Amino acid sequence: MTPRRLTPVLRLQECGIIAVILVLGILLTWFGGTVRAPVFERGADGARHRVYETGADGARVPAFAVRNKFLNAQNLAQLAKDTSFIAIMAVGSALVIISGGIDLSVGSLYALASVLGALVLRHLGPEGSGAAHHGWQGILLAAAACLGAAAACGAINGALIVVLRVHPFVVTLGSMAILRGLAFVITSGQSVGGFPDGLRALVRFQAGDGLTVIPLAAMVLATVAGWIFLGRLAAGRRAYAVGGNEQAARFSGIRVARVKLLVYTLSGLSAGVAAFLAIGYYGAASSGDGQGYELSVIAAAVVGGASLSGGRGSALGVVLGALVIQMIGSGIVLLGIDQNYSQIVLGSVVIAAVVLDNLNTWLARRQFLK
Amino acid sequence: MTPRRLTPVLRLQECGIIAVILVLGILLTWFGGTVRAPVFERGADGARHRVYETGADGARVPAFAVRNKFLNAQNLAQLAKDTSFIAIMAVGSALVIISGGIDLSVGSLYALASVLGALVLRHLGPEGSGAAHHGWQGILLAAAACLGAAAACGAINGALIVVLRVHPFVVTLGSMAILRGLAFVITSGQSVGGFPDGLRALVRFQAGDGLTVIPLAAMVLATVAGWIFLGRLAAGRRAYAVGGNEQAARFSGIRVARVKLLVYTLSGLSAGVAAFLAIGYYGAASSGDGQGYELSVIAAAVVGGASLSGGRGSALGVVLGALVIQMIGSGIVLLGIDQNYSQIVLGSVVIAAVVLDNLNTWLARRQFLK
Amino acid sequence: RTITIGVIAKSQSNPVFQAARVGAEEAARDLGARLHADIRIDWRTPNDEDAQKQAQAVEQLVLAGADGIAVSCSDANKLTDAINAAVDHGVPVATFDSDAPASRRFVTFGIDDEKCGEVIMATLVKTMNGRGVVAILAGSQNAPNLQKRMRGAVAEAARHPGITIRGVYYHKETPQDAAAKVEQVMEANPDINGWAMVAAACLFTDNALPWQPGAVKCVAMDALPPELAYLRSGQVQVLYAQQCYQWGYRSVELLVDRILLDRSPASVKEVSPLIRVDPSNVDAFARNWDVWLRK
Amino acid sequence: MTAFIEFRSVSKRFPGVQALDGVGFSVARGSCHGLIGENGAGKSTLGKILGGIHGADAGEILLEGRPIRPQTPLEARALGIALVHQELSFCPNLTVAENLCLGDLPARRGWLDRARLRARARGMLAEIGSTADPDALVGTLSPGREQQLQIAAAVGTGARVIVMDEPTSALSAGETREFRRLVGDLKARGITLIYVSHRMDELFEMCDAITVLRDGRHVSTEPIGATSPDRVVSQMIGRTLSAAQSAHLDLCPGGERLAVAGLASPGRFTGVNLSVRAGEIVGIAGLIGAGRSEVLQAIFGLDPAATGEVRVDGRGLRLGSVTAALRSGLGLLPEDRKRQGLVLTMNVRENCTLSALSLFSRGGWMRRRAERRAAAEACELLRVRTPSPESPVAGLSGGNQQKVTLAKWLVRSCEVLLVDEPTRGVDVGAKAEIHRLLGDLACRGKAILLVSSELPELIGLCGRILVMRGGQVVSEIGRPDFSEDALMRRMTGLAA
Ligand SMILES: Nc1ncnc2c1ncn2[C@@H]1O[C@H](COP(=O)(O)OP(=O)(O)OP(=O)(O)O)[C@@H](O)[C@H]1O
Ligand SMILES: Nc1ncnc2c1ncn2[C@@H]1O[C@H](COP(=O)(O)OP(=O)(O)OP(=O)(O)O)[C@@H](O)[C@H]1O
Ligand SMILES: [Mg+2]
Ligand SMILES: [Mg+2]
Repeated sequence: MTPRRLTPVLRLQECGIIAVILVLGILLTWFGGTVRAPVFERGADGARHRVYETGADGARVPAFAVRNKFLNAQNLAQLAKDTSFIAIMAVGSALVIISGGIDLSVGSLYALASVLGALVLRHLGPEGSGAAHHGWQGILLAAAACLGAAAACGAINGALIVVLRVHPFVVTLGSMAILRGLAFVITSGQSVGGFPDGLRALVRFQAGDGLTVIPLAAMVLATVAGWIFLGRLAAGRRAYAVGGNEQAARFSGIRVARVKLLVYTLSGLSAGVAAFLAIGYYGAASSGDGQGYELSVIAAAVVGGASLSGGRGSALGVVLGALVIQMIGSGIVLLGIDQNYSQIVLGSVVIAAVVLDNLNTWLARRQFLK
Repeated sequence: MTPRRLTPVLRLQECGIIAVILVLGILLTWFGGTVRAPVFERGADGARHRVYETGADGARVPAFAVRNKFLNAQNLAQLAKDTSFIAIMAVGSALVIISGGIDLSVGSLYALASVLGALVLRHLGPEGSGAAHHGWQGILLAAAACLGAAAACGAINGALIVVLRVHPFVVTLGSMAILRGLAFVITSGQSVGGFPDGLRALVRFQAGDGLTVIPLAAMVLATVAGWIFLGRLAAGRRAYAVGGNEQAARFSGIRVARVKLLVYTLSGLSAGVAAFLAIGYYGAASSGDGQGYELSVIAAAVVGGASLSGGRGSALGVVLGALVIQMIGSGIVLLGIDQNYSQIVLGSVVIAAVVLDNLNTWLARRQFLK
Repeated sequence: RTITIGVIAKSQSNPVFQAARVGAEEAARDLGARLHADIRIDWRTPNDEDAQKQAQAVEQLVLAGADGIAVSCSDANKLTDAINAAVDHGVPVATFDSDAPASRRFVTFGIDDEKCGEVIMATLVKTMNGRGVVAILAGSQNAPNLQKRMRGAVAEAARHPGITIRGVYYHKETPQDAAAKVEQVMEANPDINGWAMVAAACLFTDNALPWQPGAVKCVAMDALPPELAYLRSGQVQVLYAQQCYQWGYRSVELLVDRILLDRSPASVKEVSPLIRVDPSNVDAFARNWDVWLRK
Repeated sequence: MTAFIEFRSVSKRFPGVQALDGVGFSVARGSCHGLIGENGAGKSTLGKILGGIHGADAGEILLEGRPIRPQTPLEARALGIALVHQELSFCPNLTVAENLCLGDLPARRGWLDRARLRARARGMLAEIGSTADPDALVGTLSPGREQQLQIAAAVGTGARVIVMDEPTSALSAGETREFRRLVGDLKARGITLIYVSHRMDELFEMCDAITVLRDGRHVSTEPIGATSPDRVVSQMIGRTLSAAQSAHLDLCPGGERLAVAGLASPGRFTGVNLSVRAGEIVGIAGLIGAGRSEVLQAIFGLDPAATGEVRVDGRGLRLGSVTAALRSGLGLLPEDRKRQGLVLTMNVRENCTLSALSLFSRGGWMRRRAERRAAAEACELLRVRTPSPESPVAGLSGGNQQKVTLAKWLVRSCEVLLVDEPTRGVDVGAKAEIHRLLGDLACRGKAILLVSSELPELIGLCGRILVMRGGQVVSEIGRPDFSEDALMRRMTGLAA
């Protein structure tokens, strides 16, 4: 009897945000209208060529296909890709939020990790002095630098919070400035590029027409990892307990300090993963990266149903929250709304999405009561 | 017996942050060193002139005075002035934090209020069409526009939080974007200046040598007002109650919605006051103003001892918190620390200040126990 | 026929790009009338500088069927791949203001930021007769173009033995924070008698500079309307204006030439010179803004 | 007697449960009307509906013949209805005086009148005979004190009707006596009381009539003279309870399992020596603030300032570490379920297994089936009334929440249990159940240290009782010398 009861409740939890996504999707498909897009084909050499057709007057004119602006494979693929960086960070941040903390340093941490990874990659790149070490080892080394530094910074955040007994808002506000400052000092404020081609080719690899699989796969992996952590591992349960009632957790013998250390480390790590993907995709890093991401990430978590007072939230919800925010951003572009109004629209829709989500849960609950 | 008990506890509460300020002040005085500054005097016409003296060789050379970089009237006055804008906003924000909420929109609200006030002032200024209405009425009108709009935006924040039952983080994150977007649309992103001279003369009025009294007075007033509100008015007690245990407050018959509405309105109003002073002082406003102030303001509140979980904090503490942050910023300039490291230093000192504050409270407590 | 040109500037919060937007829209109107085409400008500027958002905008524009793209690169490295991908899709790309030299954009129109820093410092040194203590106001630490200008300025100062650099000062990029920073620096270092402002946000306020006219020399970037008042008051000696209106106008012109007329520019690099504005030409220059910021 | 308050087929539904189902009875003016029923029978819900916290789904309430429908606590207060909450709810950051007057702060044009505030609070405290300092922060008070304040706050509003929802659950015997006097006073003043309690003796001493609820339905309302405790119990739970003495008292205790020597914590308690042997239940009695809870917490490693020696099964225990305590086989059932016992954002199952996560995980992965089974078994054993183990624990009635906190320690089989007020807010049936369970545990050779404010509970279960006063163990009484009077004398300091 219990499992059957469990499923609808779980489904309920994220169905609000899914409804929001569906509503947004329908609106965008409807109002986005269509576009004439040029048609390409992949030649024998693997390069893309435009397709030409013979026009009414016999001339050879480039072929166009009419398709819905929102609802087409490429656009959706791009949406997914653009979402992935924030979504991955949001999963990590959600762990922190669920355990009752907050991590304002993710944006800066992302910048520092990017920059460190980029320095290694440049060293290995065509103009670097380590070009000989090219290949897999090089990329792994860069990944290790990037993720290792990120996890270490996260762990330091956690340690400071635990040892100094200072509110996480303060500690991560401080480390937000410190880490960005470090990124700046390391790079002297210059963009670091010139990577070996291997990584870029890998991260930008497209299956089919425009579907960048790697960031997408990473996002799915992060979601699954977050879901397993929160739902299947004892450690996740401890995080919920600490967020729900820290004192009760302590009375139950949970080592609160250890839990905190873990979630901040994971939050750092997730920012590192996002950073590594992003430098792979965009091919460069600078100390200005990720500015303001902390708020986007927290917004994603909150829109996705994580409670800032701790103890509530899910990995899937948070990723969907990131998707909602990205959809709003690209919806503004799609609908041709004047950029001047973009912030007004974004702000309004974020509030509306959360309200809709709440409304939905409330309705579902009433339904459940009947 | 009871009042006696209360007083040392109250004193204890802010003595941590006062200790931090003293430590910072001593460090800056010691390490800041001295500087040769040119000497001015005020002529009969009220303008400032350099003082000349006769050198060893009989030539007329400009006079210099050697003074401590940090510990001199002008520098302290300037520090106070620079602190005042953030401090005034922080008092308002502290009310929100004490009542268990958070206001991320203060920076944007500040920008919108600035811009609205500036538009009125430009209209009344030398190049505006309403230059005839010059004088007090004009300034009052601008102040009304600025403060009125700010309070109204704050009230809307509060109303949304109360009516939609959405976490204040989300609502104010949304309104943070909306309000800045509005400010941008209103000004098309351009700076608005060209005010009548009256206001500037008033706000920039200097008593003595370099002591801008108006922002300072406003800061003192805001502190006193906050202190009265929190400590002496029933409304303040209610704010503490709502922040301490919202449900208990509701069960005891406190109209929680009304309290929230009030604190967000006051937070908006305080941002409006800061905005009006700032446009008076700097003589222009743009939609980019106040970017990132939300974090500075919250940092000031937290450094000043307000608890982000609600129910704890004081107006004086918060203003002192703002002072600490400003001291760190100007300390970096004073000590001639390489600006590349400024963020690192700022971040570290913010954390250190909070730790020191906690340590002090802890020590005081132990003392108290003995 | 209808053509859409995507224009991506660095940030909405920087007022110079609003002039670029007016320029682009006016170019679209002028050229549309001349060439009997319906030219649309699709303005896709991130709110704050973010090269990744710009790269995403390029990708989105390609998907949305834009016929050409003009972009001012916040980070050249990050946009290179996106620009190349757009070109692969048959969408010509022009860069303005900040170039991505390694990409396959067909033209770039703009200043050289490093050069710009040098010019500012050189002018400042000249007005100071080659002797004195200078400070550099450099805006946000993390804006790559400002970093380049700052480096140019530092390098130029190093060539003048009579000049000492007291420091390079960063601040939060709001006019008021910038103005407060200048005050603080002057308070802590009263010996400074020259300012090179490679980012001059502080001059967007009316009373930023805590010195008597002439007591301190100042040369600053940009010549937006609020800044001009300082030239008139004598607190600033020279301003260097970027052709921000032209960034938009000329980029669109080059793109339309390419798309409709299949004409390529003579050279990939088209330099937009800095305009020197000083008290002698300030009034003439001020009139430009009536056109450049027309709403 | 005329019906002063009349409930007419009041119904209320929560997700998954029908909390009240057509309840109807009437209460006479100036009477003390007892309300009893199993945990989750709907007593608190009825009180909350009257107090304006919940709205009824159906039915109506008449006050002096006029239908009332309070929507907020404020409206209820305007009607002269006050509520003493079962769950302690105060603002921990405010002082006692402020909390007492929170709904109606004495102010002149918005300016707080501190002198009047303090005076009024003193008056309210004096009325219930409490010695609490009006300027103390509520957050630093023990649950017992807080409960006194709850009573003071409700009485102080000058209400005509006071609903008292288990007002004595956190009070110790001494304070309870004081409280009975208060109830008499209130009745004399013509105030109508609706009194919810699980303590049968209290009900029969103070009430004029008793209403029994079962499963949200009204079973009976009878004047006190027409009923008896046994009758009420059988109406409540559908059977009679046999008061069997626990078997463990007949067995001979085994070797020493818990030994505490010279345990002290600055400012809290000093020089605590005690030992508990296998199969023994040792009680600690004391008044509010005697330091009983703090001793248990210190043994369990929750007090970093504690010094002294604690041995479990002969092995020394590192103080200040909960992990070490858990490893050595200790378990602590805390007194304040809301703050220390439960994670209210979690469901029943998750709460049940919280202190035994390592038992239900292998290599960090939760063994979900084992977990579900264990939680279901524990709920079954303790008769936790919940729609399912997957329901949020926040929606359970107070007594059922208490059972969940106990289930937590059943699921993790501890060798030495420190039990602090295990039956606070638990109904008679379940209380007997818990007593039997503690007895069984003792029979199986566990050692139990029991803190309780209910003297009958201590007397019924313990082999020895220690009495604490002012942070010190002042005396120890053996089973032959047990009597409530002897204990009370020692607790209050009338005898050594
Ligand atoms: N807020 C709520 N949400 C969901 N269910 C609730 C809520 N409050 C009470 N219930 C349910 O309603 C039923 C009656 O609860 P109530 O608190 O009235 O019981 P009670 O008689 O006071 O029990 P106890 O003696 O344990 O305090 C219980 O099954 C409980 O789980
Ligand atoms: N968190 C706390 N901070 C400060 N003082 C506290 C705290 N908790 C309890 N005290 C005080 O310590 C003393 C001992 O409290 P404790 O809870 O141990 O008593 P108790 O005998 O268990 O009483 P009760 O029956 O009320 O639980 C009391 O005076 C109480 O006010
Ligand atoms: Mg109850
Ligand atoms: Mg106790």
